[in-house]
Amino acid sequence: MTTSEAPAARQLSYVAAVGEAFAQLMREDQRVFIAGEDVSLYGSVFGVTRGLLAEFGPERVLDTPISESGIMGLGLGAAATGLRPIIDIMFMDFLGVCMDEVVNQVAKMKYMFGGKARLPLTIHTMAGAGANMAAQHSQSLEAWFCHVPGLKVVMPSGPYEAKGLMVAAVHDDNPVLVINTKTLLGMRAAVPEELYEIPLGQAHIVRPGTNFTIVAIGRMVGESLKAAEMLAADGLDVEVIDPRTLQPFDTETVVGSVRRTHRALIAHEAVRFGGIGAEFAAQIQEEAFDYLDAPVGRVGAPFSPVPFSPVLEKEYVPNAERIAAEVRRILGKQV
Amino acid sequence: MTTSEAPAARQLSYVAAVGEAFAQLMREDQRVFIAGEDVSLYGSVFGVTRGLLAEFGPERVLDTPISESGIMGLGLGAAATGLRPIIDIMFMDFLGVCMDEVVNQVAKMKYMFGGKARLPLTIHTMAGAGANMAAQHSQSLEAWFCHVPGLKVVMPSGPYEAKGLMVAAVHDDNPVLVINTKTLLGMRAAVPEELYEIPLGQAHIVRPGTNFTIVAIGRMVGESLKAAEMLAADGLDVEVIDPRTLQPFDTETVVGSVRRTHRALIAHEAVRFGGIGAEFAAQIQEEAFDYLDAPVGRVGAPFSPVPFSPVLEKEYVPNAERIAAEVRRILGKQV
Amino acid sequence: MIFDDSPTGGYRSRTITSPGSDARSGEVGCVDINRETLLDIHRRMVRIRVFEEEAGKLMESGKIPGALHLYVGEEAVAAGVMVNLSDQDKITSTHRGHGHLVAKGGDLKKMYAELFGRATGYCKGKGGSMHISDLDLGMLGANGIVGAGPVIAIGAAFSDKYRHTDNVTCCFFGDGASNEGTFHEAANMAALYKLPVVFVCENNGFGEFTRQERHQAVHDIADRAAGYGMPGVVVDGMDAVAVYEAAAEAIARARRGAGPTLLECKTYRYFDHVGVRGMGVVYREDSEVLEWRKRDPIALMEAALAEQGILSAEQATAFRDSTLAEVREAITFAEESPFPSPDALLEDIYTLAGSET
Amino acid sequence: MIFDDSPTGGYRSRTITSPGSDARSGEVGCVDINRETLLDIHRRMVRIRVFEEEAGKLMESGKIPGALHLYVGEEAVAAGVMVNLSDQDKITSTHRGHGHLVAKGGDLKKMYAELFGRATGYCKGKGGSMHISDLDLGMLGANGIVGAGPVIAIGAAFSDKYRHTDNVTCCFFGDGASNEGTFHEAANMAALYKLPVVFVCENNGFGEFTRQERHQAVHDIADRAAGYGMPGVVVDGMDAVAVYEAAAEAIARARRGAGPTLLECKTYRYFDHVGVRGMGVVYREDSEVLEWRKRDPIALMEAALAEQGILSAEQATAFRDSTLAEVREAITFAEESPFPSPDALLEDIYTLAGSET
Ligand SMILES: Cc1ncc(C[n+]2csc(CCOP(=O)(O)OP(=O)(O)O)c2C)c(N)n1
Ligand SMILES: Cc1ncc(C[n+]2csc(CCOP(=O)(O)OP(=O)(O)O)c2C)c(N)n1
Ligand SMILES: [Mg+2]
Ligand SMILES: [Mg+2]
Repeated sequence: MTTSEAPAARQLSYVAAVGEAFAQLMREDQRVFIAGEDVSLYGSVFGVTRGLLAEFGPERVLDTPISESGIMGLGLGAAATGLRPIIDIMFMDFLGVCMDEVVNQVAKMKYMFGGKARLPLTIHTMAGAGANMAAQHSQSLEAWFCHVPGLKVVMPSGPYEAKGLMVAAVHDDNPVLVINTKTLLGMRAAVPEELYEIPLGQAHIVRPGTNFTIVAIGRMVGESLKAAEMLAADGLDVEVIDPRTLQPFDTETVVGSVRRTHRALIAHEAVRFGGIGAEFAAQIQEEAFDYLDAPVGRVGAPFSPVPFSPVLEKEYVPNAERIAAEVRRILGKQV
Repeated sequence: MTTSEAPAARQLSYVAAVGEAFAQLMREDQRVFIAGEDVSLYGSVFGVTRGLLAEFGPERVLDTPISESGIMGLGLGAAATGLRPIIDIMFMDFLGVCMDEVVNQVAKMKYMFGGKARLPLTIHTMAGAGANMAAQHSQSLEAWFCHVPGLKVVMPSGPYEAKGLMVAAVHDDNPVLVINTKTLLGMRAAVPEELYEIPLGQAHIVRPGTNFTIVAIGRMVGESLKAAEMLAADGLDVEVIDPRTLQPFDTETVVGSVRRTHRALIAHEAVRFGGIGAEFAAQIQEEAFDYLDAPVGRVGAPFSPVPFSPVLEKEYVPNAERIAAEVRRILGKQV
Repeated sequence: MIFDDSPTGGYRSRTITSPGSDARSGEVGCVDINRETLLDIHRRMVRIRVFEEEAGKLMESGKIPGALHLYVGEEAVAAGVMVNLSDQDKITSTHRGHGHLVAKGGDLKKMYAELFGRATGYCKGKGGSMHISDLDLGMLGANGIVGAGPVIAIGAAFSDKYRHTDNVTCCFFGDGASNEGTFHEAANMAALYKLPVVFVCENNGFGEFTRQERHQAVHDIADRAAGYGMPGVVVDGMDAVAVYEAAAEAIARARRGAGPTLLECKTYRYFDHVGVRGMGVVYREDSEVLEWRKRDPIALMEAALAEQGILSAEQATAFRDSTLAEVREAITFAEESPFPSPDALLEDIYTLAGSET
Repeated sequence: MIFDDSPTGGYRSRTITSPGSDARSGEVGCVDINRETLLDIHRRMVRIRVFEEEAGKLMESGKIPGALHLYVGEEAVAAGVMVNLSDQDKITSTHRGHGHLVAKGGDLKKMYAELFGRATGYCKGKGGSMHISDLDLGMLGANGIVGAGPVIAIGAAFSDKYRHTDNVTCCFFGDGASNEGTFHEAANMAALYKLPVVFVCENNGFGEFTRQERHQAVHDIADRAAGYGMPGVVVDGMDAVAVYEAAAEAIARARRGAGPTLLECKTYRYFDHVGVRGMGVVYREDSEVLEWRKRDPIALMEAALAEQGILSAEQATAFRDSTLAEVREAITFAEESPFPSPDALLEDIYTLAGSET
């Protein structure tokens, strides 16, 4: 997909875009319901479900006990029997509490049953550091789920993607994990009023360029665009690609780009070691080895839990400066 | 580390080597105890704790309810207060049931407490496919845990490694996940009778070679040695490296090898997409880009849950033939 | 001590009412049982017994790959509960799931083909014994993860409540599984939302090789019901009629929207945790096994049916023989069925847009 | 409805005995309380109150980064329990953990420094409010994961039992946390192994913004105790003396090896789930807050102490003032403390061989 999909004029915040997607999807299909902690009366701690209770009532907007395994199991059982649940797990860190349900049950049921089950289950959660929430409320764990056959994983980079990918996820007949980013919720952008899908599995070239390819996900897309501007000053024309869907990954678009630019870097918020950037980098060098003028670089968080102190967290979270510096390092290094 | 560490003469099975490590560690230190499902009276379903109850009694060899979160929490609380627990989680697949304890509690407690906690906790589990146990009893999920700061991860490739790495894990003052492989339990090899450590974080060059580097973990080490023999017939001199410890990873030994051989491949049983091989490959091309004559290859399981039917499982599990074929493909492909 | 009040004396179905629950007491005289129902229960038990005994032999002889957890000895539970259900009612099962699917009306051919890992099996050979399932019959799968069922069951029950049907979901789980956190979360949510669920605890006295008294400090798992605000019932799991009556009441309660029940059935596993060997094991006395076998659920039922002139010994034997023939036929079908083709490995992972499944 | 038998009438400590438990009834006359203990409880409550009110202001004014879950209104629980403990006894805490650490004897300077993210804080600024801890005092950490505490608590208790000490572990958790599977697993294991644990449920009527009746179908969480084979006790969590007496009994029981107790304290959170705002919120009536504030635990205690001539109103005010001074001093210490140096980011992840920590 290219920049050709011109977004509409109306500006909307990321949080409102997610909420609008939920509301339109629930209007469209009676089988869609949402369940999670404080999603009903309170409208979720992040505000993504605000207003849904008033329009759809408590049967379709379900407050749950603090029982993540129970919530995820409820979603699976409901999906396997004909409903289209949206299960909200407040913070991505809490997926550890219901990991078995997500990985051993939701992801594998269809296959274990020889294909019989149809599981239109959407799991919505919130990732990311930078909000002074420390080690258990700030993680980006997308790499775990991309390693699990049976799941699809999307990670929106802005309001337009947040709505379009959520719609595609809920319309999909498979389990889809939608990872939103808490520090992007206030971001505003043009978002079409109507219901629209951003197709799963298609990367988006956010900024075309000729000298270098940056593959960035989630909040790092915006940081990479900033980095591209900085580098433009050095006369470097950087292409920025947002895969949008991490599983399945659009290898073709990314490799095609690197074959043109001959250099690449992956940027994500997650810990660098074992992050999804490793898979992207491995694939790029496998598919474009003869085109590469330099090693594929990776920018991610250092190997540490997320610290609380603002001073340390600032040091922890990747940003435009670090991305630009890594691009320069790679170029300097190249033979 | 090199092959210079000549193993002793006595032959022992993998399962007996693990059991001997447990017994010697418990004799050595009163603070060491083992807890898990059916580890006591029954000696564990895999036989790794057989005989421990008779020698050490039920206080130190603890049968638990089927409550993995409870078992892992018990280990953490005991480790944080001065004991040195060995927590047995029967199948690696079940780590999903206590993922929060492992990832958000065990791995992060020391850091969240500003370094104050000392957590000598060993988590022992059994991974791997090939035993007709289907999707929920056959997974290799090491990549998840290598992505988590605060954990160390080891994966023995044979009886000698199984004992030496277990001893090092229990002696270590940090949480260490020891991933044994169920299909290796019957394997026999020379194992010293005395208590010995294999230092964590040091890779082992199992077979020195000059034309190609295969980095293999767990059961794939043996398969890679077989592949090396096949390839020797083609006049190819393949080096096989067993990292032994996956986290921390011995980049130096691996990169040093690739700088000599100019070609590399990673082999593991886990699903290829997002497997630890991606991280190894990414690091190799970052550190040895100018030395590489071909892209770094990866052999792993295809992107599917583990199937039950022997016919399908045979198709699923990587082996020597597939490793050798990939090496040939890479060589053919090279410029 | 397991024999303190072992079923050898026989339990009277006992209801542990909980604050606020509207459960009626254990007297179930209200439920009337016609002879057809009794015969139906008997047939389901015999089908399970024969299916499992033959499967066990095939596993021990190495013809069936992998491990089988056999249901022999516990037939009264699956049969007594399932005879109350329609194909629209759902069940969640366990690693010991053959009996549940047979009792729910599963196709023996497809079941055996699955155990053999053949393309004609319920799961095209991809699941095997531990994942055998039939969504058309509302059987949401055997499961390799202990404690996985309860949370899936509340989802299925929620689904029926959401669509205003009067279907129920019966969740089978073991005494060992009752210690997994998932049971707790599911029980609380089911009671909170008054979901149409019956939690059927198959208390066979052991979690793998660990005796109940060594995995929990309570004797009656039904005592846990009060903590969730649902009734708990203890019933003799070797007495199929007692199970039927208690299940009928709990299921009726669920259907009328009055919420879940925890039904504990005291039963016993004749064979080993895996496979057929049952005697001479380290974790229990042979005498205990023999004690329990004295109250074999099928023998008890056949004695009662003969006494009431509903089924003669000859008729019983005849039915067993015809069942054996049916099972042998299923085995032949399975053995003659093709293995899946290797490229099937990468099929059935995702539902493709516009596809039927 | 929360007012059905709201604490405004005051609870009589009530024991729900469970089959096989040796718990004595709720009459706690046996426990004698000297004036020093009463004053100690009062001091701990006031220290918590003042610490939290000041911390709340600093958060609202943006001086403290991140989110604070304040303990105001629940002081009687932490103080009433903690006065029974030594530094060798352990506690596990929650996301609402300041009160627990203050009551356990935490250093206010290190606490504030941690809230401010400074290098001088308890966790060198790496943990913040949600991970504040002091292992030397046996405080095993506030925790950002609801329900994380119970399973850690049984490990600490196992450790003391393993080493044959008579130390106990008190596990604090909320009404919302009582629905996490971890509570179930920990309760079962504690009762099974007769571990020296007291599960202290701080039932403040809400899990975040969800009222108890909307997250569980039972009114008394203590009713869950019987299902594990341990006694369950309900006590008025606004009455520090009642909490003290009930906790003393449960702790004595744990120390003598008789096993765990589930102690439910009915209390109330004055402020919002996060921060200081308590009135005008969507999920509860202001009148309810005012109702509870009428039985403020500190006011109740001070009235009783004055009546018994143990502490005059003047003395009470004087202590509050001196505490405020101490807190202000701690705040100053924190604000003047340095932030950690950026390279500290990669320290304290692993214990290095031969290192002290
Ligand atoms: C989460 C998990 N833990 C452990 C196991 C291993 N396991 C399989 S069956 C079993 C015993 C289950 O006991 P129970 O629930 O009583 O069922 P039963 O086998 O007696 O029918 C165990 C521990 C598992 N499959 N899943
Ligand atoms: C596993 C997990 N789920 C959800 C949350 C979000 N959360 C933080 S506090 C809280 C409410 C806890 O309620 P309760 O246990 O009653 O404690 P209280 O806040 O009332 O003191 C929730 C849902 C969390 N931190 N961890
Ligand atoms: Mg059992
Ligand atoms: Mg609460």
